[in-house]
Amino acid sequence: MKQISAKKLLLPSSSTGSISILEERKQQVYLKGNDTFEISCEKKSVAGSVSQRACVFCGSRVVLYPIADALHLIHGPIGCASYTWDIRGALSSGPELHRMSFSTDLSETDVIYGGEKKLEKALVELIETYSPKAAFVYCTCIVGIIGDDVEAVCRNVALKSGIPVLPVHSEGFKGTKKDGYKAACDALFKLIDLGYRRSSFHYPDILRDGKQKIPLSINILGEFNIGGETWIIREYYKRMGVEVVSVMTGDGRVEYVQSAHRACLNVVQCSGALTYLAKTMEAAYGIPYIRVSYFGIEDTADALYDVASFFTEAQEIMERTKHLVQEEVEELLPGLEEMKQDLTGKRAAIYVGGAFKAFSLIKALRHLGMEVVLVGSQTGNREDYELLKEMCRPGTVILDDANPLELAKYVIEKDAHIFIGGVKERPIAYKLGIGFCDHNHERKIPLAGFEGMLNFAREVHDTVTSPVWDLVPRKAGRSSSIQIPVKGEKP
Amino acid sequence: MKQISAKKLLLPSSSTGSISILEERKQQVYLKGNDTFEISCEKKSVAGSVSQRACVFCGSRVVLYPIADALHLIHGPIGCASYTWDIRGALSSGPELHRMSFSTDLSETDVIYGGEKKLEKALVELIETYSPKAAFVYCTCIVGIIGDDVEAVCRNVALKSGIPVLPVHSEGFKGTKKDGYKAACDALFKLIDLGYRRSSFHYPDILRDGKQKIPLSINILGEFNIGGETWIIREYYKRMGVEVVSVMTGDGRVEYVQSAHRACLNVVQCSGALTYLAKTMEAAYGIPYIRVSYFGIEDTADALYDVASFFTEAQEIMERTKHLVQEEVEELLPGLEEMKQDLTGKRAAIYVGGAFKAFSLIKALRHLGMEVVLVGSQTGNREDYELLKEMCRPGTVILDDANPLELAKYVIEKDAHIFIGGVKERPIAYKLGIGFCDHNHERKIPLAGFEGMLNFAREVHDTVTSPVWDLVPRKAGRSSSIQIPVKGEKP
Amino acid sequence: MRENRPYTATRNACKMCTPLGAALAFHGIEGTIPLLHGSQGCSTYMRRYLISHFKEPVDIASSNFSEETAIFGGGANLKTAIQNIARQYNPEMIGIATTCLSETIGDDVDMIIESMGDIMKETALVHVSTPSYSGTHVDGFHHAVRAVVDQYNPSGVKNRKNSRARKKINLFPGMLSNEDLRHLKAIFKDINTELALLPDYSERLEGPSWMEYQSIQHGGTPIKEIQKMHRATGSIEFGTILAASVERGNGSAGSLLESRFNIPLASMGIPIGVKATDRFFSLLEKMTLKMIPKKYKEQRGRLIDAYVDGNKYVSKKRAIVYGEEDFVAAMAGFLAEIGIIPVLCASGGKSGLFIESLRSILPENIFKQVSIHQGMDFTDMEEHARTLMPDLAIGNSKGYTMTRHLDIPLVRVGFPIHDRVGGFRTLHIGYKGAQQLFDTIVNTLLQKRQDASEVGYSYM
Amino acid sequence: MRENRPYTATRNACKMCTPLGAALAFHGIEGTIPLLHGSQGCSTYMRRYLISHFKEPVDIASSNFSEETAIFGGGANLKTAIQNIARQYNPEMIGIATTCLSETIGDDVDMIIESMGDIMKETALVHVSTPSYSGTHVDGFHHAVRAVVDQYNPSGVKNRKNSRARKKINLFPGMLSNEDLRHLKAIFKDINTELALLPDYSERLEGPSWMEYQSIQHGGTPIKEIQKMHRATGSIEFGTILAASVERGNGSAGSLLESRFNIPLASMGIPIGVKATDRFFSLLEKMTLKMIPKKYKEQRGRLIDAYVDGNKYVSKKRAIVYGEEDFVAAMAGFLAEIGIIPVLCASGGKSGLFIESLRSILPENIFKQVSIHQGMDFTDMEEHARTLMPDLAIGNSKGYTMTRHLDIPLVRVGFPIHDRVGGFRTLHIGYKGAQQLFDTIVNTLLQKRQDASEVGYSYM
Repeated sequence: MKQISAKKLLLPSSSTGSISILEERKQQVYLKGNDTFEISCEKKSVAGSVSQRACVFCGSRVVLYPIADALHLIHGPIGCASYTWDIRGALSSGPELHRMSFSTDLSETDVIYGGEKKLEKALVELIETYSPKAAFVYCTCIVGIIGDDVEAVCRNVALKSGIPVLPVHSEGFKGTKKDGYKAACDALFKLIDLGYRRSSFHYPDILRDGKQKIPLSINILGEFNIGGETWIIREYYKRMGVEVVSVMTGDGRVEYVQSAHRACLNVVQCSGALTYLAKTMEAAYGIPYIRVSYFGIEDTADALYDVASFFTEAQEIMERTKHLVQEEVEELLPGLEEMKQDLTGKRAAIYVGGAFKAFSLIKALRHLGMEVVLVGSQTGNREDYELLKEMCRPGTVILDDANPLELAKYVIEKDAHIFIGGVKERPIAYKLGIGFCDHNHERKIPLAGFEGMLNFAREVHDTVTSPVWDLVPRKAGRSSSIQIPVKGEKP
Repeated sequence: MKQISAKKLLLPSSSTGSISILEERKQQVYLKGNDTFEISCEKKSVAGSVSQRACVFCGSRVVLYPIADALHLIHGPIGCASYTWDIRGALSSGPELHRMSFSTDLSETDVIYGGEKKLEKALVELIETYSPKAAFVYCTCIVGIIGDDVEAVCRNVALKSGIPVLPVHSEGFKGTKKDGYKAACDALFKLIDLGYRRSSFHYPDILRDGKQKIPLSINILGEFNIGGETWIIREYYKRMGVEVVSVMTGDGRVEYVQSAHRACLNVVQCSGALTYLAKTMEAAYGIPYIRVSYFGIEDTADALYDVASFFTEAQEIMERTKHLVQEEVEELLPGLEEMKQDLTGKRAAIYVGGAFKAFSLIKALRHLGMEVVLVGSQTGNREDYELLKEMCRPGTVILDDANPLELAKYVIEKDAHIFIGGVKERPIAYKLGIGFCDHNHERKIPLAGFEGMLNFAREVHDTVTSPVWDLVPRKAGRSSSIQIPVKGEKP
Repeated sequence: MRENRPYTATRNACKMCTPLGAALAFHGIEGTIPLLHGSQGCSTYMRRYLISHFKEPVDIASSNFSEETAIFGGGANLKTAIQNIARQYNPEMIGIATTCLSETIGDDVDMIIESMGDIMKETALVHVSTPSYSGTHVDGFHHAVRAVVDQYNPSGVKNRKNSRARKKINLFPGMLSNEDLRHLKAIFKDINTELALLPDYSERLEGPSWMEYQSIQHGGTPIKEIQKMHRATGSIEFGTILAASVERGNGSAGSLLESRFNIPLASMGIPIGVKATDRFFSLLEKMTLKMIPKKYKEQRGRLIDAYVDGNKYVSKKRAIVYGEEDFVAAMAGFLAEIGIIPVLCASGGKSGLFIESLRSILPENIFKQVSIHQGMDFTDMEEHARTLMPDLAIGNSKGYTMTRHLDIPLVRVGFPIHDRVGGFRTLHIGYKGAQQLFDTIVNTLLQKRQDASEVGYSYM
Repeated sequence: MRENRPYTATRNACKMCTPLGAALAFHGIEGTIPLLHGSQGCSTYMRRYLISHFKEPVDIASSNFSEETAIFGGGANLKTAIQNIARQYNPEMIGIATTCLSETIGDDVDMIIESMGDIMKETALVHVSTPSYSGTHVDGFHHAVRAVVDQYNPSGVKNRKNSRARKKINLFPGMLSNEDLRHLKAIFKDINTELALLPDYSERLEGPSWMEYQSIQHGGTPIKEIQKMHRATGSIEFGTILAASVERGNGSAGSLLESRFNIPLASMGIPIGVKATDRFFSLLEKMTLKMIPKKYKEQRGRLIDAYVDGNKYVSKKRAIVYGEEDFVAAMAGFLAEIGIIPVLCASGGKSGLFIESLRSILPENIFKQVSIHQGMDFTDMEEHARTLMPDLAIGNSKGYTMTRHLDIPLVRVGFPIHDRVGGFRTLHIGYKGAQQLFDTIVNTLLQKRQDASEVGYSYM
């Protein structure tokens, strides 16, 4: 058994003192208040590390996944499709084509002789069967090697089928998950621009000129309708009097994506993923964008106020917004207050995909009286880490692209009560007898908006106050010996 | 381990040769073709035997159970109510009050000071809550001893509540299950006679004179709607053009029971249970009765023809009946024929409550190509056994009120493939590795009528052809040693 | 006592009558036939009830009262019955339990038995008084166990305990499942300690198929083991209510051995869950001075890891728990340990000790959220449960109707299980039992969520 | 071959890719870290997939290909990766599995490894070729096992078998559950015979909670045991398809030991059900000359009695069975034994040996009622199942969507179980495994009937 003693892990004055951190990783760990040098993020993961990061394909897949009336065909051997089948809680109010896992399932012969024909045949058959409104073809590692001309196949099938067929250049090795976001944004932009150029799109109940702006309208970018979050947020904007043209890509539909160019403002939620698209749309159609978060009370309120402020031409929007926020917060507070009683002073560790999410989590946890003792992200940039540094109290550990060893080392050291991260972090937290909250895309419960905050608080509360932690060896102070006195025992 | 060797059990020329049969029981076993003396039935079970018979209470309970809008209150300690809660598959098309288990749950104090007050209070409360159309109060053993005046309490509550409240004199020790049937018939007759004397009953869609006969009408007696059998049979009569006034007691309602005196004919199905009521009604209202069985093709057809023949005034009934029987049988035969392939020559053992049911079973099994090697009943009379004797081939064992030892002895000896009996016989059959078919009232599948025959055949077929019998020690020829050769095993 | 039963009548009872428990206990003794002194129906009904749970032959004889018997006394019938059973089964023991009928007419069963002393040389006759109007099946069970221990360990017998002897433990488990009993035997085998487990119906009521008919099935506690109980190192008795009842002066098998022979008695709740099982093993360590085998430590380790992995699926969930008082108390303790609130703890039993037992088992913050009802029937329970927003129910099959009305899932445990197979094989106790209970409860909740979801993800 | 897939694309695959199987197998070896030579996503996805089943940390390292790596070859990355793993984990072995990417660009992994021989003194490097476009996770699993056995038992090594030595058996179980593996170890312990079980992830992927972080969890087949495999009395390999594949000239760990060291190899299907388990015990008796302990005979007796008790609930019921080919074949054999017709046997695997395997396992009258499909995905399966009137489905969690559409219950067995807890604890094999499967299947059918009934009796 390889064990790293918790005591040995006690941080020296510099967080890099422990032998267990790879030399190359030293600059990706920062201990607020102790270290003076800067965190080194946006590096590729080190070969041989067991990173929590995924690949380019993963990035593209998560962004485009919720478009429910599109066909998503993964071009490659079966693995990439198998491991991503129906794993995300992105809900649809209508079609559910996104929940199917389609793959060209390349075999040895295909690899030798090329997969273009198989791809074309697969596409044609699937489009015929499922009548999607568009098709995305995800290129996986091997496609980049065997050199299939996916662009050509897509063009071909688009001509035949009359629907947009868009290649997504998501070969796993061609960068990081962020590059996958970019590839997805490219595909999305192509789709939007097709709509823009065609101008034949009929937006329901509004002027028929396809290129004309829709007044008081926005797109929501980087919101994936996990557990119905899109619906919650849409409802807020509706109550404010703001028209949501398109959500990318929560409860997404090709038709609405294609009309995104008609919105007045892009509201970008997921820090890493969709900013690139917002910038592209700004350049192409002059649509400005703002970055927001819908997680936590403050951030949600800010997100709504920011949008309201944008529409200076309609003062009533701000009035409605104020009313909405007040109403929602009042409903929320008693419940939160009750849970805060149990949670005050409890310690949390955060490790999430994007740094922006980390900001919101820190604020939300503080709202519950909790202390953040560790925070890290897979894809934060320098700017993000600067902000994190500012937000955190001295003694907080800040990590970029951490591996399980590091995560475990610091959560033990910081004696966290709960770990907030993605599904891959769960077993680490649990093995160490620490509560866990999934703040990633596989959860099924909405955590966005005001009601999401209540769900989040409830989940944190449920797990932090569970009695099972009393039994874990780390807490019970014994490995597996049994020394509980016998109650009611006679002589 | 007490084991009685199967070989030792091989019958000598007289079936009473085996030591395992209690001296007192000798005359209740008969081996067709070997013995010359008569079977001695209708005896009380011997003290110390583990009889399959139940008590007076049980007899009353099964007869009255299906009256779904009546309150059934069991007056006694909790056991009698606990063990009879919702155990019978008697369906109701409406109210389901019969499925509740009500008990006065007598305690020590009640036994000492008498249970009358508790009974009255319980009755009043329950009638108030559930608004039953009548109430039956079942007297259990202890009531007979402590001397509660149940009649008086019932009279009292009936006056207060305005509904018939009928004591059922079913003290367990006061006879056999048959006496329980009689007690139930007494209660039923009281109910009918109340209706007759009140004459205020409004029969739907027919003349309002409560005493007038309803033309071309019958009562069905001794049909308990197990798995919906009443509905099957009712449908037949409807197609024949015969009006069913009351079924006693399948899918029973107090209102219909009370109008039973207006029927032209009583059709009695369960041999033991309801004949007494039919005779009583004949004496009181001059309603003739016939005995029928709805089990098996021949008996069902006969039952319908017998009723049709009764109504000589309406020749069209017979025509319709012939048509019905032909239609049903034609639909049935192909399915039966298919199963007969597998069942021909297979051996069956029968042990049921009433002998009449045994007759039907013998015929039905023969229809499937099967051989009956044992037949017995709990409550058959001399006449019944005479008939059984006639029906059976030489070598068939005929038993009255058998105990598990006897049943086991003979089914092993006769190497039966299937045992048909009640739930208490099941484990005996199963322990010996013999298939089993529940032909008692706890089953949930209708076995009556033509479609019931198909269900019966299917159930017999399913179990007789199950592969598990190959594995039982008695068949595999070894107790529990493992000697199956390894297939595909190398060197 | 939080008990406000509005009804005089019992509506769908959550209990059975006293002789049933005695008949079951007698089935756990080798070569024993239970005989009910009363009407034929009692034995037929109870056989049927037990058969539906165990799916095994259950022979219970009856003295078959007739009207004349009731008038002139049951002595003659009882004698005939005993003789007939002896002739037909040749049992080592006949366990005679009285019914309400024979109790009420006042048969002096002990005298009748005594009068048969001469003719019944090979068959012991043990009598237990079980009037069904007094107590429940649980009382019948414990009383029968005590009666047997009493008879085979009379005051006069010499207590040949010697220091050289191997450690030997008497264990009175109460009404556990066959698998529970097997698990207990396996534990003692693993710690290489002799065990007298009484009763033990695990083999008799779950045996293999037969080559030939067996009038009395294999298995059960051997009578010679019962006869040696007064020479044991110590006794263990499961059941907090039983223990409290003993403290109030009611006897139990263990307390009888303690008072008569000074055999130390340790009482504890049924070991359901980690903490209760820890207590059991700790007790075993003390009594036997043997270490807990690695196997059980590993089971414990995996179990706690499973608790952690599943903590969120159960935390703050609300359960109805019902059945025998001791079973409910132990189960409630387990639920509290995994984070489920046993919002309603109900039993048809009426020991008067239920609330105190639960108070001693549950942490204060849980205890105050629990509605506790003794002497409750299923109809009351259902009505009460409607106000409690339960997520699931945990108990025997008899709660099915209630849970169907409440539209919540039922986790079937305890006795009786009449609508599923293998209920008698359910393991409740020990780390492994807790593991299975935990997995079943979590998966039941997951299934409910998954099936109720419009989407129905195949990933959690 | 009954295979008429109308679709070029695979729609909801019933298989995983090759390296996943290798990574799982490597987890069953003590002190081993799997390393995927390819993109970072592969290892992350597979870890996630395995974690969702085992609810345990699953570390799989990656050589993290970049665009440059793909162009200039992965040698440098692989070396760095190996060195980093060695430094961070100090493993006894690194199990290197190639992905489609590194396979396609043609990295000569063996050469790269060889070139590291000098610097990797304490860590063994084992390479298995697992291009994901060839075969399924099952192939990856078997290939990894073979590669490990191959490397640790080279041709030159001396076969020091001597007659005095204790009997020792190599057992290659294939992809079984943790509980299955524990059961196998318990059986060998009970017959007091040494066992080399490869792989054995039962402890590593189901361990207790930790006091401190463990970079490599406890457990797994010790490498020194693997090194001694060529001195065993014999080998057993589970899997009829695996055996048939060996017969066709494909190697397996067992066949390698047989041809290289003349260790007798016995192949048989996974021992699911009475008959298959009988075969296994009979084989053990022959190989070890030891008697089967009473415990197992008792389990067998109870099991058959349970089959009898439940025969009517399962007879002629119609089941869809899917998953790995060998698993489906064994499960179909079990179903046929209890009277259920496996109307559809489907697998994403495509060995070409599936039909023959099923023909050898199933009785003719059952075989002719079975629709058998290799290379099938869940969408085809669902469409096909609609015509077959199934009563239930038996397989991993991935069939949930299908069974939801078909409105039939799913009995979750095999791998992966992503929507329930404790799937890795399911016991499939042996008499006890069959008992649990049988009870679960019967109760699933009973629940379906009871819940669907308008009446919902609480008695069967």
